[in-house]
Amino acid sequence: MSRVPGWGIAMGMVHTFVRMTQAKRTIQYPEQRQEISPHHRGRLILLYDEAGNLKCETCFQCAAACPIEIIDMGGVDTKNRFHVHWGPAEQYAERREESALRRSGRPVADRSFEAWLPIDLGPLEQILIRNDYDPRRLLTILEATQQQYAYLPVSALQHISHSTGAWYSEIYGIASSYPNLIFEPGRVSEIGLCQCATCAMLGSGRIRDALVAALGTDIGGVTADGAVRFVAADCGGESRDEPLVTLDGQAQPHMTAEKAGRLAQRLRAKAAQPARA
Amino acid sequence: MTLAGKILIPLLILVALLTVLLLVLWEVGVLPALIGVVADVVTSNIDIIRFLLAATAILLFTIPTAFVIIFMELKVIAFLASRIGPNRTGPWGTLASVVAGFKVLAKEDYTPTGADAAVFTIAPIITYLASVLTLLVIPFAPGLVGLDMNIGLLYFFAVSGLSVVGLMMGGWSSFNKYSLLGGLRAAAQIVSYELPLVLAPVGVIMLAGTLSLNGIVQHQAGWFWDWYVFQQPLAFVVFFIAATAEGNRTPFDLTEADSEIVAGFATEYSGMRFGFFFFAEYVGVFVLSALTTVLFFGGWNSPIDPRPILDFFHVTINGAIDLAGMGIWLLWAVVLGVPLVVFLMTLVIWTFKSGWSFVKSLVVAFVLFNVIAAAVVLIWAFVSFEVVVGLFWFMVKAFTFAFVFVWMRGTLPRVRIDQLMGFAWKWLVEISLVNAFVTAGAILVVQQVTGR
Amino acid sequence: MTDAKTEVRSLDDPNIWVETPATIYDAIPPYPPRTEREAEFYHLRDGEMLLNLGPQHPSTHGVLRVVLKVDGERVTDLDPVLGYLHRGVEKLCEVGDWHIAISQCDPLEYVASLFSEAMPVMAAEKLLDLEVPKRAQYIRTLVWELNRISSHALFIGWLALDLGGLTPLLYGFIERDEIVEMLAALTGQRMLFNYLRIGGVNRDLNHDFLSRLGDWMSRAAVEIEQETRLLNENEIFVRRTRGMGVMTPEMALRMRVTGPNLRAAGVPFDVRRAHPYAAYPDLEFDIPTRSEGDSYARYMLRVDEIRESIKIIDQCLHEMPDGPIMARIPRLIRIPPGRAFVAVESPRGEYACYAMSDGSDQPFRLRISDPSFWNLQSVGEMVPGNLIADTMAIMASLDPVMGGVDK
Amino acid sequence: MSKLHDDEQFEFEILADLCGVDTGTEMWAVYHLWSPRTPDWLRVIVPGLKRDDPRVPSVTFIWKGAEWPEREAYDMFGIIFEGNRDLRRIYMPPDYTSFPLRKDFLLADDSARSSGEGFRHVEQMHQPAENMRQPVIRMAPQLGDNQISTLSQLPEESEAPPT
Repeated sequence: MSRVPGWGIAMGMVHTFVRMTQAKRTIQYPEQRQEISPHHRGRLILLYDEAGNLKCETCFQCAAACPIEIIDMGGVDTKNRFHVHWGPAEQYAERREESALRRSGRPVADRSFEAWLPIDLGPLEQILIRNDYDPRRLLTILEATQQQYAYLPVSALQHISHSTGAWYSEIYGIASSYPNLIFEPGRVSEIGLCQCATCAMLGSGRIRDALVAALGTDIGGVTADGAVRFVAADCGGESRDEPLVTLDGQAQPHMTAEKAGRLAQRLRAKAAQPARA
Repeated sequence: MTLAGKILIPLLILVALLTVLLLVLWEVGVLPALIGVVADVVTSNIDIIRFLLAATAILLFTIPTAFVIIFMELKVIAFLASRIGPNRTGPWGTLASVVAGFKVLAKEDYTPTGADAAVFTIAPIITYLASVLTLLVIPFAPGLVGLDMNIGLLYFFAVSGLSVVGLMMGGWSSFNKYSLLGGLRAAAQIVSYELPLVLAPVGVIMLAGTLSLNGIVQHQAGWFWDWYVFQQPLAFVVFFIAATAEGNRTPFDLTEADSEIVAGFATEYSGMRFGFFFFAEYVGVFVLSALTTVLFFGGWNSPIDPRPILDFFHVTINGAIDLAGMGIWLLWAVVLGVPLVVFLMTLVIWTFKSGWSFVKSLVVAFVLFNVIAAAVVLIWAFVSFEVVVGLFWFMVKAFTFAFVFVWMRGTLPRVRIDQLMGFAWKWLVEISLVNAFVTAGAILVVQQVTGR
Repeated sequence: MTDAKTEVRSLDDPNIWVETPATIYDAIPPYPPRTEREAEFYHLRDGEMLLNLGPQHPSTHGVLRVVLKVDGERVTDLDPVLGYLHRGVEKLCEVGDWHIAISQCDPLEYVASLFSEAMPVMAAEKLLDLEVPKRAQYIRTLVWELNRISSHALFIGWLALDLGGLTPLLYGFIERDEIVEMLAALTGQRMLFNYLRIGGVNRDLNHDFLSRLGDWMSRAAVEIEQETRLLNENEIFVRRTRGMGVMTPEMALRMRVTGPNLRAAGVPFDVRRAHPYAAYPDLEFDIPTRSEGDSYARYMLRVDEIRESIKIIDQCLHEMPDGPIMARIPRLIRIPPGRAFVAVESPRGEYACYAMSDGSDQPFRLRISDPSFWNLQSVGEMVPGNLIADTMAIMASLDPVMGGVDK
Repeated sequence: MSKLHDDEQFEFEILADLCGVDTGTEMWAVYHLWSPRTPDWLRVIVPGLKRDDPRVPSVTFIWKGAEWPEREAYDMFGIIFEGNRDLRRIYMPPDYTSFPLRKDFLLADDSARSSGEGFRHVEQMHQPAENMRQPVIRMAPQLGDNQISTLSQLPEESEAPPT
C-alpha cells in the first residue's frame, strides 16, 4: 500500500492464485473419513471393559452433571422387570439432597416415591364391585376413588387397570384430563369466574371483589396457603341469567357475592384440616 | 396403455396421413408452386430473416455459456479458497450449474403481497434481454457475427444501458426496503460507470476509424503487438474497471451486497424470475469479457500471424476435401473400415489387458476410436477453416477475462457506495477524457509525420 | 407518534397482524413507547425510514435485531433489540448444582467456550479457596490460548466476509479446524469443551493432542502471516476499515468497552496483567496496544494477539510441570457460604462472574458479565452518521457473540 | 460513586460489573470497580432495597456503558434505576409482567424449592387475550339410582334449597 496504490490488491490476488495451485483442504467425505481422535466424547455410549461386564457402577455422576438432566438409569432385575432407579429433575432434585445419606445404606424415606407406596385397596374393591369392573365406566370409578382416597394413588390406578383390563396409560389419560382428579395429596381446588361483557352486567364484578377479599389474590393468583387458585373462566358468551362461576371446572348454579365468599372460606377451611383416609 | 403409447400412436397415424397428403400434392403440382412462393418471399427480405435467425441463435447460445461460466465461478472460487468445489453432479461436477438451472426452474416464484405484480414480473425479463441482445453485435469469428452493424459499439452501449431499467424496476416493485436500496444503488452505480465505459473505447474508435466491432477486430490483425491494448493501455485499465462495475461484479457488487442489503434488488425474487437475474449477471460477465477481447485484445486474431512462416516453408494448406468425389469409397469406409479398425483395437487392448473380458475391451476400443476420430476432425477443421481458428482464439481470450472477473470476486472485499461514486466521478471520467485527447493528438501527429 | 395505537395490545395477540394486511409493515411496535428514548427513536422526521436489520440478517453474528433509523443510506440512529437467544442461564444455574453450572456456561461464548466455562469453575475455587495443582494451571493456560487463537482466526474471517471478501473466512476456518481438532483430542469435544472441573482439569495431556500441537506449532507462525497478508495491505479493506467507529480512550472507558477493542483505543488494560490468574504471573508476554481506536486498529491488534498467544503456548509447553491435574475434593461439594468475583481475559474482553453461595450445593446467584454484552453497547455510540455498509464493518470489528450477549 | 470514579487517589475508572441480587428478603445492587493502573478492585453493595419497589440512583451519567446492565437488572429483578434514560426490558418481551430472576419466580422443575405442585408461580397472570377460549368441562352423564355426587358439589351446598 505504501508503494503503488494497486500493490496491496495485486499481492492479495497473487496470494490467492498461489493458494489455488496448492493442495486443497477438503476431503471427500464418504470415501475419505476424518480421523476422529479416540478421546472424542461425542458419542454417548455405555462402555464395556475387556471382560465384557459393564463399566458403570451407577454412581449417578453423569446424571448429576447433566445440565438438561435427561440421563436416567434403569435395569432389569432377575425376574425380568424393568426398574427406573432415577427419574427426571423432580425426583432428582429431592434425592440429591440425601444422595450421600442414601448411599450410606441407611433406609431413607423418599418423598417422591410416596406415589408408589402400597395403599389399602379394600374400599377400592367395593367401588369396582359396584361398577362390576366395567372399563366403560372408568370416570365414575375414578371419581369414587378420588372421593375415597382424596387423590388417585398410583397403586389404586394400577389395581383398576389390572382388574378392569383397561390400559394404565388410558386410565392415566382420562384422569389427567379432568381438573378435579388429582394425583398427589393436598390438592389445589380452582375457582373460575367469567368476566365477559354479559357476565359483568349480571354482577360478576361484585362476585370478583368478594372472592378477592376472601382468597386474598386476584385472578390468576393462588391463596397464601396454596389451597385455592383463582382463575378466569369463559362462558363463551352464550346468553345466561347469572354470571358463570366454576369450581374445579364445574359450573356453580345461583351464585351471588356472599355465597361465593362463603364458598371460598369453606374451601380454604377444608384444605386446612387433613384429608380423609 | 402407457403414457408414451398414448402420445406415439396418434402421432404415427398423423405422420402417415401427412406423407400421403404431401405425395398427392407433389403429384398434382401444387406443392412446387407453394415452395416457389415461399422461396421468393425469403429472398426478398433476407436480412430480416437473418436478424431473426441471429437473435434466436444468440438466445440459444447464451444459456450454455451462462452454465459454463457459473460452473467456472463455482470451481474457481472454491480453488481460490483451497477447496475442491462441486465434483459430484455429472462428470467432475460439470452438471452443477445445469442442475442449478433446473432447480431454479422448479422452484415456485411467488409475488410478495405488497408488490405491484406487472412491474415485478417484467423486471427480470428486461435485465436478461438487455444483457443477451448485446451479443448480437460481437464478432465471434471472421464470418460468425450476429448482425454486422456499422454502429455496433453504439448499439452495444445503448442496449446494455437498458439493464439498469430492469434492476430499478425489480428493486422498486418488490415492496421491500432492502430491494429498494439495492435498486437505487444499482441505478447510481451503473449510470455513473456508463460514462467511463463509453469514454474509454473512444481512443480505440479513433484508431480503428469505424464503430463496427468487426472493423475494429480486422484493424487489429497480425501479431499480438498490433492489438490495441498495447497502443491504449490506460484506456484498457479504465475500461476494465468500468466493466466490473457495469456487471455488478466484486469489488463493486453493491447492488446485491449480501452482507449489507441481503440480496439487493433480488431479495424478493425466487424461482425462474430469480433465474433470469442470475443468468443476466453471468451472461453480463461473458459479454463484458467478450467486449474487452474485441476492443483491446484483437477479437478472433491469433497472437502469431501464421502466413509469413507458411510462406517461408512454401506450404499452402487447402484442406477442402470434396466428399462427393469419393463416391462409393466413402460408403465402403464407413460400412467396413470403421468396424475393422475398432476390431483391431479391441484385439490389441484385449491382449494387453488380460484381466478384461472381450466385451469390455471392445467398448474401451470403441470409445478410444471415437476420441481419436473427433481429434482428427477437429485438427482438420482448425487447419482448413478460418472460422474455427477465429472462434478458438476468441473463446480462449474471452474465458481468460471471465476467469479474471471470477478471480477478483474470490479475493477482493467490497467497496463502499460513496467510495465507488467518488472513484467513478473523480478519477475514471477524467482519465478517459485525457486518454481520448492524447490519442487524438497522437493520431494527428502521426498523420503529419507519415503524411498518410 | 404518527399512528400510535392507544390501547395496550400484546405482541402475541393473533389478530394484530390480520387487521393491517395492506398497510405497510413498519418497525414501529404496536404498544406505546415506554421510555423517552424509545419515543424519541420511533419518532420519524421527514426523509427518514426505519430499517430492520432483522434477526435473520446474514451479517449479524448470531441472532441480533438492530432497528436502524436510516436517512437514504446514512444511519441517523439505531436501537439494538436483544433477547432472541436468551435462555435464562443464570436461572438455570441456580436450579442445577455447580457441576451443571459448568456445562450451562459452555454455550455462552460458544466460539471460545473454555473462557465462559472457566467462570463457575474459578468462582467455586475462589469460594472454596482451593489450591489448584500447578500442572492444571498450565494446562488451562495452554488450552485458553489455543482457544483464543481459534476465536481470533474466525474473527478475521467474519470481518472480511462482512466487507465482501469470501476467501479469508475459509482460510480462517482451515486454521480453526486444525486447532479444534487438536482440542477434541484433548478435551473430547470440538466446540463446547466442558473440560475444566472445579479444582483442576478433566483429562491429562495425551500423545494424540501433543503430536497434533507440535505439528501445528511448527507451521503456525507462517500460516498466520499468510492469512493476514491477504488483508493487511489490501487497499479496499483498509479504506473500508480505516477511520470506522473511532474511539478515544476516555470514550472507550466511559462506554465500558473491554478487551482488544479497549486496547485498540489506547488503554493498555488486560486482565491477564492487571489481575493475574492461573499460570499467567510467571509467563512473560507483552500486551499489544494501538492508539487509533478504529476498526483497522482492532483488526491489527487481534492479529498481534495471535502472535502473542503462540509465544505463550510455547512457554507453557516448555515449563509444563508434572503432578496431579485435579485437587482432592469430595464428589458432592457444598460450597461454604460467601461471595466471589472472578474475571478472565477472553478473546472479546474481560469475562467476569460474581458468584454467591448459601451453603447448599446449588449456587445462590451466578451473575455472568459477558464482554460482547458490554462491547455491543458502543455500537449505539459509534454507528450514527455512517452508512449502512459501515454498520457492518463496525459491528464485525467489535466481534460480538450473541450467545454471551443474550445469556 | 462519582467520587470513586473521579478521585485520583482511587482512580476506579473501569466498572467491571453491575448486577442485581435478590436475597429472598431484600434486593441488592452490586457494583464492581477496577482501576486500569493499580491491580486493586472494589465491590460496592447497595443493600436494603425493598422487594416491592427497589429504587437505586443510576450510574449512567458516569459510565454510559452501564445503561444495558441496568436495563438487564430491571428486566430480571425489577430494580428501577432513576436517571437511566432508557430503562426498559432488554431480554423479555415488552408485555412480560413478572421478573424472572427473583427468588419467588420458580421454574417448573425447580422442585427443590417449589411447594411440590410444580406450577409456574407468576405474580400476575398475563392478560389473557379476549379470544383465548378456556375449556368448559361437560358434566359426566348422571347414572340412575347409584348417582355419586362429585366432589365439586359440596354436601352443605346441595342441602340448602336453591334460592
